Amino acid sequence: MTSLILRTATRYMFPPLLVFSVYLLLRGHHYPGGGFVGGLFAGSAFTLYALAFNVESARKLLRFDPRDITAVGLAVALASGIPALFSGYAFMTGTWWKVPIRPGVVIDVGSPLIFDIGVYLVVLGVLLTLVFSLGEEE
Amino acid sequence: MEVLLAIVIGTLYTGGLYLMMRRNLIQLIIGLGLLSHGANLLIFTAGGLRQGGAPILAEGEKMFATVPADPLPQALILTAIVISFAVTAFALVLFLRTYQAVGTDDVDELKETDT
Amino acid sequence: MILLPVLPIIIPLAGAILCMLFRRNLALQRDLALSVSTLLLIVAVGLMAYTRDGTIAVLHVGGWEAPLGITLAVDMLSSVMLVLAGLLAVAVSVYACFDLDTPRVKFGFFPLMLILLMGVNGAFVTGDLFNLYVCFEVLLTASFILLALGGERPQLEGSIKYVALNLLSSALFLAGVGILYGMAGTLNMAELAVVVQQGERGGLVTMVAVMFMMAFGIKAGMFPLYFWLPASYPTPPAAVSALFSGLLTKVGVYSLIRVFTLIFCTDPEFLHTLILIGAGLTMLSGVLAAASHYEMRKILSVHIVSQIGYIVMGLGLFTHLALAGTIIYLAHNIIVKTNLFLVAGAVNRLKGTYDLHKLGGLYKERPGLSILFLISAMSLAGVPPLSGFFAKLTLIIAGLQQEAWLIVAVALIVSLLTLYSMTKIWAYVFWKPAPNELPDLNPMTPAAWFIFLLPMVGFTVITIGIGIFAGPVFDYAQSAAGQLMDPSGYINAVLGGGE
Amino acid sequence: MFTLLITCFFAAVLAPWVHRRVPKYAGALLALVPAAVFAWLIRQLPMVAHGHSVEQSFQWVEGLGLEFALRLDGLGLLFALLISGIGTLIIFYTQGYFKGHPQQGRFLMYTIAFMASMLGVVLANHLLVLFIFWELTSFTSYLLIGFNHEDEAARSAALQAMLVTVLGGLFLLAGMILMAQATGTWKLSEIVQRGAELQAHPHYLPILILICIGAFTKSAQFPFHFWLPNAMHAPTPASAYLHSSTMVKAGIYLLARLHPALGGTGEWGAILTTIGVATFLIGALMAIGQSVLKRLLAYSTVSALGAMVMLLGIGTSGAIQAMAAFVLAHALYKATLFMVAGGITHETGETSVDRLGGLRKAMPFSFTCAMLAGLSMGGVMPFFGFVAKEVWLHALGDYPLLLLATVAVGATYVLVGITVGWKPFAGQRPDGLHAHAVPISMRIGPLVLGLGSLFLAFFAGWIGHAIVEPAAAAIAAKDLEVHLHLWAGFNKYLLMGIGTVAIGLALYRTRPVLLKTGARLAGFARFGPDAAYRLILSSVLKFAAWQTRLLQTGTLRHYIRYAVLTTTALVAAAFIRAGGFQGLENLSPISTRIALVAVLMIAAAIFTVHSNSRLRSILSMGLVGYGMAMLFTFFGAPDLAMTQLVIETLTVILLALAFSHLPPFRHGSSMRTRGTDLAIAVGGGVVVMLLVLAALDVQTPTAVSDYYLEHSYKYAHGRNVVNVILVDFRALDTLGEITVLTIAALGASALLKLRQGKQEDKS
Repeated sequence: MTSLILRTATRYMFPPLLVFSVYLLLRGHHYPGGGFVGGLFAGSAFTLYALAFNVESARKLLRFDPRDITAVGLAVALASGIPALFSGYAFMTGTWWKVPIRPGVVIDVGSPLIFDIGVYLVVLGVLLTLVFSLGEEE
Repeated sequence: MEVLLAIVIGTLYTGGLYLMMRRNLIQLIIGLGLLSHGANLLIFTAGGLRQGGAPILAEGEKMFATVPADPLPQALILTAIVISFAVTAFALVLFLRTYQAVGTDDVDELKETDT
Repeated sequence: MILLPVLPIIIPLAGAILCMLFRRNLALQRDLALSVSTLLLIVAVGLMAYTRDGTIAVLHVGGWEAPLGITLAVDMLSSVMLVLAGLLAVAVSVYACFDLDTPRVKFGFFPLMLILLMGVNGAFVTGDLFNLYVCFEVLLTASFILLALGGERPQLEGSIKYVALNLLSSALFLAGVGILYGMAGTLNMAELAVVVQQGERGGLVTMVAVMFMMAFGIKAGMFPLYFWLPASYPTPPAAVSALFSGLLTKVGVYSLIRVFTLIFCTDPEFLHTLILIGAGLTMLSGVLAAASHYEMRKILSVHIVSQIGYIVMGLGLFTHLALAGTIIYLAHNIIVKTNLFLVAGAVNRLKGTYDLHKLGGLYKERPGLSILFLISAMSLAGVPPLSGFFAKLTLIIAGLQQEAWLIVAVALIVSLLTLYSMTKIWAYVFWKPAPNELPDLNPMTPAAWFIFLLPMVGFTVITIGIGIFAGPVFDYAQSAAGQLMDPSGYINAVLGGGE
Repeated sequence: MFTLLITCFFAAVLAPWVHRRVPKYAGALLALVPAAVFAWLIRQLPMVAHGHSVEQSFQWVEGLGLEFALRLDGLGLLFALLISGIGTLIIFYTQGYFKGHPQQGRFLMYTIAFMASMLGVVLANHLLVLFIFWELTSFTSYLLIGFNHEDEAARSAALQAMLVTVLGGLFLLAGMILMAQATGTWKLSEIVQRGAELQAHPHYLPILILICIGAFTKSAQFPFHFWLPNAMHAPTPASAYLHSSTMVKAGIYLLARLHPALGGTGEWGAILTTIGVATFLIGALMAIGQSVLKRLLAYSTVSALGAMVMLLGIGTSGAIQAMAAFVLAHALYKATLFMVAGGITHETGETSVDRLGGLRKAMPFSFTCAMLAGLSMGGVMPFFGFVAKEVWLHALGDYPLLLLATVAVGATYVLVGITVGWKPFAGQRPDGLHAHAVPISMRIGPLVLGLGSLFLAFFAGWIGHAIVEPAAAAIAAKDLEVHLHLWAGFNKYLLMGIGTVAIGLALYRTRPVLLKTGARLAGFARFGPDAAYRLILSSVLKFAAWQTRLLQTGTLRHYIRYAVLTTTALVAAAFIRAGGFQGLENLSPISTRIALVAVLMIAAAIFTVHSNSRLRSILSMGLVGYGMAMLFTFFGAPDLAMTQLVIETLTVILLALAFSHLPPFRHGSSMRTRGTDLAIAVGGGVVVMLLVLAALDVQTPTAVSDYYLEHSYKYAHGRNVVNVILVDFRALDTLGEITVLTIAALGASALLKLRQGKQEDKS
C-alpha cells in the first residue's frame, strides 16, 4: 500500500483535506457538515498519511498524543455548557455573542459552536488513537 | 416504498442475527454491523419518510417552503452510527486480543468461564 | 434546579477528563476518583433531600422546555438510586486503592470507573428515552473495557459474551426507540406516557413494550437472557465485580421499572404477567445455578440473577406495596451484593483463590471478616431483622394480597435455597478447616487492612441499619412507589414547565 | 421488657470481649444477665397470676403495620421463666464446660443471643415480631450446632437443622400473613379474640396447615423430627438449653398461643393429635434402641414434644393443664440429664452408656443429680414429674387408647431415666475409664434443677396456682382453676403410674435384647425421614447442576439463540394478541431508484452472510452501508449520508487492518445447525418487519420536529436543523456519544498496549 503514488498523492492531499475538515466544522451549523464529519475528515487525512508513510511519522506530524486531543475535546465540549450557568440559565443553554470580524460584518458565535469544536477534536483524537494503535500492532 | 424498506430491514436483521450465531469472531462482528444498519434504517423508516428535501434552511429564507425531512430521526441515527462505530472498533480490538490470548477465533471454544 | 440534576452526570465526566489529562499521575487519579465519588454522594444526598417531600427535580438541559430538549427528572426512586451509586462509588474507590494491579490503574481504571458512573447516573436522572439509550451505551462501553482490561483469557472470553449479548440488547432497544418515536413523535418519556395512554394503537404499544422488556431484560439479567452474566462477572478483580454487581444489572432493572410504570402500563394483564413469570423463572434458575457452583464469585454472580427475580417480582405484581418492596429490595441488594463481592475479594486477597474446595479456616483466622460475611450473607438470605428480611417480607405480603400463590411459593423456596448456598460458602470458606495449609498472602499492615475493610464495615452497618430503621426506609419506599403508581406528578412536573 | 431484650442482645455482643478480659469468670459474670431477667419475671408473678398482663409497644414499620409489641401473660411467663432460669444455669455451666477453649467467648455470645431471641418469641405480641425472633433462634441454633465447626458431621447437622426449621419458618410466615389478612390485625392479643372470625374464613385450613408445619418443624414433630437427634452434635450446654428445654418448645408455645384462635375445630384436633401421637410413639420407640447418651435423651425429647402436641390437640381444660405442667416438669429433668450427660462425657470422653459404669464414686455429685432427674422423668413419687404425669393421665381419662399409649411410653421414660440416671454410675467401672468430679460451675446447674424437680413437687399446689394456672388460662382463653397435688388420693391413675414404673423396670432388665432388636431394625432408617431429607437435598442439587449445565452451556451462540427466540416468540405473541394487521395505509409510492438501492442492499446483505471469504464479506457489508448512505441522500439527509459514507469506509479499513492478525474463516457448523439458526434468524427478521409495518400505520405527530424546523434559525441561530439538534437541542446526547467514542478508543488502545507491556515484562 505504501506505494510512491500514494505517498506523493498524500503529500498533496493532506493540507487541503485538513483545511476542508475545518471548513466542514465551521459551516456545519448552517450547511451539511459539522464537528463529526469535520473530525472524521481530519482524522482520515492523518490516517491516509499513516497508511502512506507510517504511524511513526503520522504521530510526529500530529505532534500531540491523540489521547490528549480527545481529552481536551471532551473538556471543551463539557465546558461549552458552563457559560450559561453564569447568566442563570440551565446547563448547556446556548449563549451567543456577536463577533465583528470586519467592520460591517458581524457573525454569531455561540457556545454550541464551541461544543462542535469539542466534538471535532474528540472525533479526530479517537480516530487517530484507534488507527495509530492498531497500526502499531505487529 | 415503506414495505420495500421493511423488507430490507427484515433482511438486515435476519442476516445480522444469523451471522451472530456463527462460530467465527469476525462473523460475529459483521453480524453486529448488519444489525446496527438494520436498527438505523428502522429508525429512519419508522420516523416517516419524506422526500421534501433536507432540513436545512436556505440562505436568506426564514421558513421552509415545503415540509422537509424530519430532522430528529436523522440526529438520532447520526448519534447511533457514531456510537456503533466506536463500539465496533472496540469489539474488534477485543476480539483480536482474544484470538491472540486464546489461540482460536472459534466462539464455541470460548467456554472456560461458564460451567 | 438549574444545576443539581445534571451534576451527577457532569461531575464524573469532569473527573474522568482530568484523569485522562493526567494519565501518568496515578496517585492523583486515585485521589480524584475518591473525591469525585464523595462529591457525587453529597450531590445525591442533596437531591434526595430536595425530592423527599415528593417534589420532582426537573431540569431542561439547554433551556429547551420539554418535550423539545432533553429533560432530566429526578424523583424519589431516581434519587435513592443516585445515593446508592454514590455510596458504591466511594466504597469501590477506597477498596480499589488497595486491590488493583498497577497496569489496570495505568490503563485507566479510574477514568473508566467515573465514566461508568456518569452513564449509570445519567440513566437514573434522564427523562428522555433516547438519552437513556446513550447513557446505556456510555456505561456499557465503560464496562466492556473495565471487564476486558486484565487481558487474561477468562476475562476476554467473558467479555465476548458480555459484549455480544449487550450489543444485541442495544439493537433491540434502539429499534424500540425508533418505533416509539415513529408512533408518538416524541422521545420525552413523560410525553410518551401521555401519548401512549391516549393512543388507540394498544397492540403496537404492547409489541414495543415486549421489545423493551427484552432489551432491559438482557441488561438486567433475567431468565432466559442472563447467561452472559455468570460468564463474565466472576472474571475481573473484585473491585470491578463489585461495581458491576451493584450497578449494572440494577440500571437494567431501574429502566424496566421506569418504563413499565410510566409508559407501558396500558396492558398489565399481558405485560406485567409476563414480567411476573420471568421473575419467578429468574429467581429459580439463578438460585439453582448458585447451588451447583463451588467458586465464591460464581455463586455470588448467579445470585445476582436470582435476586433480580425478586426485584422484578414487585414490578410484575404491580401494586403500590409490591413496588415499595421492589425499591427496598433494590437498595438492599445493591448494598449487600456489593459487600459480598468485596468480602470475596478480601478472601482472595488473603488466600489467593476463590475456590471453595481450596479455602477454609477463615473463621478461626479472621473472625472480623467472618462476621462481615455472615451478616451480609444472612441479609441476602432474608434472615431477620436485616435489610433483606424486610425487602422479602414486603414482597411476600404484597404477593399474598394479590393471591399470587405460585410466585409467593417460588419466592419462599428460593429464599431457602439462597440460605443454603450462603451457608455453603460459610461452611466451606470459614468453618471448614483448610484442606492444605494456605499461606497468608496478605502483605498489608494492620492499619492498611483496617482501611481496606472499612467499606465493608460501612455496608454491613447499613444493612443492619436498614433493618433497625425499617420504618423510615419503608415510608420512603412507599412514597417513592406512590410516585411510580401515579405518574401524573412526574408527567406534570416534566411537561408543566417545571421551574 | 424491651430494655431487658436489648440488654440481653447487648450482653451477647459484649460476651467475647468479656471473655477476653476475664476468661475464667466470663460465664459467671454473664449469667448475671439472665438472672436479672429471671428476677424481674418473678416480680411480675403475682400480677400475672391475677390474670393481668404487662404490655409494651412502639412503632417499628408503621407502613407494614409492624409494631414492636411485647406482652407478658401467664403462658409467656411460664416459658420466659424457663428460658431465663435455665439460661442462667447453662451460661454458668458453660464456664466449666469450655474451660480454656479459645472460642468460649463466641459460644457465650451465641447462647446469650439465642436466649434473647427465645425470650423475644415468648414475649412477642405481634406476629411478625414473633417470626423475627423465631428465625433468630433458628439462626443461633445453626451457629451453636455447628460450633465444633471443624467437624464435618457438626456442619452438616447444623445445616440440616437450619434448613428444616427455616423451611418451616417460611410456611409459618405465609400462614401468619394470611392470618393477619384474615383477621385484619397482626396483634396476637387481638387475634386470639377473633377465633370465630378466623375459623369461618375460607383460608382457615391453609392457615392452620401452614402454621402447623412451622410449629412442627421447630418442635421436631414427625416427620420432621430427624434433625433433633442429629443436632446433638452441638456442645452439650447448647443441647441442654436449646434442644431439650427451650427452642424446641417454641413450636409448642406457638400452638398453645394460637390455640384460642385456631383451636377447637375438628381439623385442629385431627392434625395435632395424629401428629402428636405419632411423634410421641416414634420418639419413644427410637429411644429404646439408643445407647449414645445424648441421642437417647434426644429421642425421648422428641417423644415428650409429641406428647405436648397431642395434649394440645385434645384441647380440653384438663389436657391443657397437663401440657403446661408437663412443659415445666420436662424442662427441669431433661436439662438436668443433659447437663449430667455433658459432665460425664466431659470428664471421661465417653459418649455411650454401654461403655460407662461405676462412676458413682468418682462423680458422686453428678450421680445424685442424675438420680433426682431420672426419677422425675420416670414419674416417681415424690417428684414433679410424678405430679405432671398424674394430671396428664387424668386428662386422658376419656381416651383409653391414648391412656394405653401413655403408659407404654411412660415405661420407656422410666427406662431412659434409669439408663441415664443409674446405669453409668452403677456396677463396675470398665477398664481404662478415667473420671473426675466435674468442676463447681458444672455442678450448680444440675443441682438446682434436680432439686427443683423434688421441691416443686412439695409446693405443687402453689406452683399449680401461680404458674400453671395462668399459663393454662392463656392457652384456653378462659378462666380455669388448676389444682396440682403431690398426693391426689388413691385412684386408678396412681395405679397406672405405678404400673408404668414397673413396666419400665422390666424393660430395663431386657435392655440388651432391646438393643439388639434396635440394631436389627436400624436398617429401616433407609426409609426414614432423615434419608428422605438427604434424598431431597441431593436431588435438588443434582437438578440444579443439570439445569445449569443445560442452560449455561458456555457457547455464546446458544445464549444468542435463547435471546432471539424469546424475543421473537413474545413479540409475535403480542402481535397476535393485538389482532394482527389492521391494514396498511399512508404508503408512499415506490420510485425506481429507491427500489434499485433496496434490491442492491438485500443482495449485498445476503452475500455478506453467504460469503466464505472474509474480505468479500466485509466489502459487501460496506456496500450495505453505502446503500444506506444513498437512501439517506434520497430522503433528505445529507449529513447522515456523509457520515455514513466516511464511517463505513473507516470501518472497512479497520476491519481490514485487523484481518492481517486473524485467520480466515475455518469453523463451519453442520447443515442442521445452520438451518436452525437460519430459521431463528428469519423469525427475528420477520418480527422486526412486522413491527415496522405495524408502526407505519400510525399517523405520526411531529410537533417536536415542527418546532425545530420553525424555530431553529430564530432561537438557535442555525440553518442546518440536524446539526442544531446535535449541538444544541439534544447536545447532552452528543456529549454522551463523544464520551463513548473517547473511552472506546482509550479502551482499545489500552487493550493493545496492555499486551505489549506484558511482552516487555516477559523479555
